[in-house]
Amino acid sequence: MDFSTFLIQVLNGFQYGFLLFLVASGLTLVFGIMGIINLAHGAFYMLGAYLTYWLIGYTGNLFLAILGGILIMAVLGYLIERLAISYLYDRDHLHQVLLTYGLILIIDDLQKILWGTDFYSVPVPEILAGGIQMTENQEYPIYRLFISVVCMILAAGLYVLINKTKLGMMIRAGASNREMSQALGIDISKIFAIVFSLGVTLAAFSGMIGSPISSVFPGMGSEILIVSFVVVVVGGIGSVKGAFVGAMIIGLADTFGTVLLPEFASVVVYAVMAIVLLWRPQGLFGQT
Amino acid sequence: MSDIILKTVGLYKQFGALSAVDHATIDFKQSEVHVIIGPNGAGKTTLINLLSGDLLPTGGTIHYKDQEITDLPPDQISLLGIGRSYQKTNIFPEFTCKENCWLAGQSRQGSSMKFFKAASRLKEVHVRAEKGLEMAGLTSQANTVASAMSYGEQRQLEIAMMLATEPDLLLLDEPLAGMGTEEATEVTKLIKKLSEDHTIILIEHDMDAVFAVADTLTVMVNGAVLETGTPEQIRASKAVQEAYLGDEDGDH
Amino acid sequence: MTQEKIMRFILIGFVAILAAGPLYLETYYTELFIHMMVLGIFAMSLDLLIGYTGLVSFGHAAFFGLAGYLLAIVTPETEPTAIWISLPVVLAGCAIAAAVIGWFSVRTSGIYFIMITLAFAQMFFYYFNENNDLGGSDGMFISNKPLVGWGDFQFLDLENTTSLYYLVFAGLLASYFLLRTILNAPFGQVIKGIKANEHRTKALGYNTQNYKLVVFIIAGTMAGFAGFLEAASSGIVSPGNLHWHHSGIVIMLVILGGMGTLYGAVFGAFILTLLQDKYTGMVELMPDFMSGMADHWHLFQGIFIILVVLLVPNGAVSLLAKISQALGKKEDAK
Amino acid sequence: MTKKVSDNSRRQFLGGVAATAGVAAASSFVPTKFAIAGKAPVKVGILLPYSGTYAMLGNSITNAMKMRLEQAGGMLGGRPIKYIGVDSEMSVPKAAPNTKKLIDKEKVDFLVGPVHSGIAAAMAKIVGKRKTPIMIVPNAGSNAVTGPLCAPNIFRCSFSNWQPAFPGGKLMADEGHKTAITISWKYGAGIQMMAAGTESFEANGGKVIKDIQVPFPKVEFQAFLSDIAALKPDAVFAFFSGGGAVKFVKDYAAAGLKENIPLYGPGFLTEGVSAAQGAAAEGIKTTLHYSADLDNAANQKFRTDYTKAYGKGPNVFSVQGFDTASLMLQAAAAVQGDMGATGDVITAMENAVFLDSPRGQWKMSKAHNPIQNIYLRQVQGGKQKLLGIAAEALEDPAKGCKLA
Repeated sequence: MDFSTFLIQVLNGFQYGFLLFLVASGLTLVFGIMGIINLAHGAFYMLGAYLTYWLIGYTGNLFLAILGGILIMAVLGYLIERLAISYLYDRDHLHQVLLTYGLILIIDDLQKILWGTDFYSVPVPEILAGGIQMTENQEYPIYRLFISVVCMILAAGLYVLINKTKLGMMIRAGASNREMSQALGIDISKIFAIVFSLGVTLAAFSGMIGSPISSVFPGMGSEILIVSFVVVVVGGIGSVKGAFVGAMIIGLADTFGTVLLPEFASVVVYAVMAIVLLWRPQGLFGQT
Repeated sequence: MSDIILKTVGLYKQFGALSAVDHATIDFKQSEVHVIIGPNGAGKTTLINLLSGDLLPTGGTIHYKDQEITDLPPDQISLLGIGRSYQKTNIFPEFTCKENCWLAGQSRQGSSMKFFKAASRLKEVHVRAEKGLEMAGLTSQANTVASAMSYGEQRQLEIAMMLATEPDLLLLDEPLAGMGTEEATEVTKLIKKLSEDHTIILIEHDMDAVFAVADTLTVMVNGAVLETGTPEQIRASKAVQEAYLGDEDGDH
Repeated sequence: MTQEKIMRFILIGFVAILAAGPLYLETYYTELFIHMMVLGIFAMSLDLLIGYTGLVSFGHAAFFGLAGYLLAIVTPETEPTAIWISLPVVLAGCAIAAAVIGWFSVRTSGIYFIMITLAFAQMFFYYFNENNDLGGSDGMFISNKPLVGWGDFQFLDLENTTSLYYLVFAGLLASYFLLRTILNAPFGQVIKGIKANEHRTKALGYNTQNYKLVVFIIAGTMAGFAGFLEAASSGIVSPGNLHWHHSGIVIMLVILGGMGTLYGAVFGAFILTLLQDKYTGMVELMPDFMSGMADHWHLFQGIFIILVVLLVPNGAVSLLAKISQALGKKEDAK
Repeated sequence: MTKKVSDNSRRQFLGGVAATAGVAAASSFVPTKFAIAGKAPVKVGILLPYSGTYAMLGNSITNAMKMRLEQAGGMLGGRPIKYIGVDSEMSVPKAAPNTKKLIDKEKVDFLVGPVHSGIAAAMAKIVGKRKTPIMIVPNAGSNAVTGPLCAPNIFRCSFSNWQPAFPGGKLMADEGHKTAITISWKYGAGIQMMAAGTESFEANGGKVIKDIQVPFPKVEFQAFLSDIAALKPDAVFAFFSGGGAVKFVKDYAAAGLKENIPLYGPGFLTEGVSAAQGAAAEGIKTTLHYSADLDNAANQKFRTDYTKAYGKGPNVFSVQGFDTASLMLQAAAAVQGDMGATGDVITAMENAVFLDSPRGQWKMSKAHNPIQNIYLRQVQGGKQKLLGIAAEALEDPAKGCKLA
């Protein structure tokens, strides 16, 4: 591998990492703050992509479609929390895992009923089409770079939300001590509903913003789900910063794993996770 | 000095910027009841946690009999004969009293990596468990599920479990907390009785009980040892009165 | 009759129904029962972790699938391998794998334990999924069933469904009683203590990590036993057996049946498989199958799971217990 | 943006039934004298994916098969038809139980399926050991099914993985390319197709400089594309299908590789997905046993009927489903519905003629795999354009098959 190829692969790794972060951010919030292992996160990601495809048919504009999709998913997330998940806070992790597994089956089937089983795609908006010449024969798509920028803005936004706002303070209080925050008059159930809705919306948003470069097809959420879990666990559950760093590590590990160790391409990612956990059982930025 | 069973040398524990235990050097003598007192947040429970291995110290050493136990995990410390009870009730809530003590007693049976022999056939464990229950006054409750008992009884169970491990040295972290007067009197009596053949390190806020049982007192303030001495010495100490006892008396 | 007696009565009845299985079952159902009993062993082994030790493993399918591959590897295409050789090899392989995975995993707890077991299972899954020598994602065939006998003498012919049935039936009973024994032994007391309060168990003088590791190995080996039986009876192994969905399904069996009872896990395997056989996967094609809701059986499966979680959190056994309690009271009233 | 048309809305479906019924009335293909109501139905078991990534394939096959049977009066050899469908879920572990369920419990006469090569092998292993039922593969291309696993009662109406890929390698060489990289998912179909393409490319003077196997079902291709760019081959030979095909072709174009390194592959790369791929697919040449614009009356009728019935155009998978139904019709007609006469059924199937096949006439090889034309197609204006025949009456080598 010559040096320029190496640099491009590094770029690929970060690029993939950004995509992973988009998905993992919502997962880590729900995971860390509510203690819920949300297996349906990938299904929400898929739902986001389908919604974009569907809404763009009416609006003709990607950004309007995304806006509409965000509204729909925020409401959906809120409803799911109120109608099902809110009954499980006192239960074992197991029941939550199982419930969200049930949600996957339902969402997958709803997708089939609403949109059928065909494969779709969403066009890249005119202004972000085209690419930047990297080497004599390779371009880098502008839209991918755009996603990286969106991802960085999102990361900064989440950081501010969690660390600088009143809502963020209440969220952190709820995560660290439920009883105490209740005593302080924080309505914990409302906080949880908001966090879950936020998590669902983030999952869907990553499906939406990524839809022009990923095709839209049944089952698209199941692969990204598990990789996102790896990101969250490597970074430390509940830590947005950890999810960011974890996403970069996994993005790079996956990219170089596929290029350098093609025989064990997919094993590499999980091996990295095992090593990190062996070194720091609570993940890179997780609290014990 | 051979009659020192446990000692800490320059023991300290840092939580972030806070020194929970600040270079504590204490000798605990064989067969004594050594009470540690101090205001809330003085680092008493942290000290016990360091002694029992529940926490690892940031620095300093702990010696038990002839052995350094500074970095040993709780299970190994327990096997050396150091038993402890917890300030916050720490039992097996869904087990019966007997089962709670059973598991405690079984730990003295050598390895429990035995897969084919029925546990109920271990006669010595029966004896230990029942002795623990009896000493803690819980024999009549043997078959009650722990979570169904009153708070005071759960505290007694805490002690019963510890006794079922047949320890030489007892670490008791506020055994009277949350007990009614009658139960507290019973437990104080029990501690007195246990002190006949055990070394006891006790944290307690109930000053009547403290002076009823203590041979030696150590006063801790802000993680550091302020003074160690006999009850009389401590009562007489100006520094202690200023820092602690005076206020406490004022509250009464 | 007391509640306990009624439960025992139900269990004995269940065993009797199973024991007579081949007498009244058609071939298809005999094979389905074999599959259900295998799943029952698999689910019991997970119950040992989840229901008794409090270790939620989300990668238990790794051992189940690994066992199948090991059997495929030790079985040459041309002749059968004696079960006396293949079974120990498979079990040893699974035990070693469980020891390695367990050594890493028992250091963590809670959500991290769930995730690290998942990660290891995924590593195994991808290893087999992408290894072309082992059939890749298509899997491999096991041309010959294990030989129960010596040389030319065959004690049991596993090509015969009835023989296979009784082998698996015996395996189910043996697994159940083995686990019962272990749970009643000193070791069992300790792992129950770990579930109830690991911190206290450690403070009482038990090196809980060692116990967790050993129980993980036992469970992994038993899952391997189930995987061995599955591969021997179906004659095919594929990475799908190691997929996280499969790990999820076996968790579901345990919860559906009732955690911490062993037989509950077996009930779970039977109930779910029978329901699936009857109602799911079948797409009614005529007269207008596309509009028929049978096509959307995933939807119903999902709703079913959510209802079970919300309404029957303690599984089928808790329902049985309630019924037998009610019966017991009636009896008392007389 | 294409307007999405639901493939399973009730209203459209009912419209479809009316349409096919009309067609059936007009058709005189049905041997009506046997069509006596009240006879025990012929059981057709179907094991195809109806959920997950490949549900589209399952639906396309089922739709066309059903349409063909409806056109023939909804009878097989004068007996009504009972369909028993099982969702394969693309799960290999479930393949054996599902197959046994259809054979032992439902006692089907015909077993139609599957899409997935791994499932096909598992099914063939079970079916091949028995005399009945008759298994018809409407898609899965695993070479083994009509190779080492071939059996008298196993037929295939689709293709072997070798078939659509083999002419592709020669095509690349003929177009003057000296070096190539092959890229596909790392699973049975991908590996077999890449091997076939490589075989003919190298036989015609080319050299495959790297074989990239992407873990299935991964769809993040960026790292591989950079690898391809760095190695600068003359051409790339790719197999993906469904969502992966959409994404690969789009990513390939977005990376600017399409202009410099032309992309070839078996037709699945653009089949049924070129609308979703849009401009990115423009100009890609592929080889396949079907092309939408084939100029024969059967194809035109097929496309009109199918579009009328289901509201959208058919694809190669529907063609395979259609021919599967033709094969069943001929077999059942030959024995007048007496499916117990297995030997005669098999003989009839071996000698079946596919006069009305949308892909052009073809016949069964000794190994029970189609001997068929492989067409050269190019995406032009978002549609497949037939450029010619890449290989005429191509027969799979059927390595390891005892029937051949």
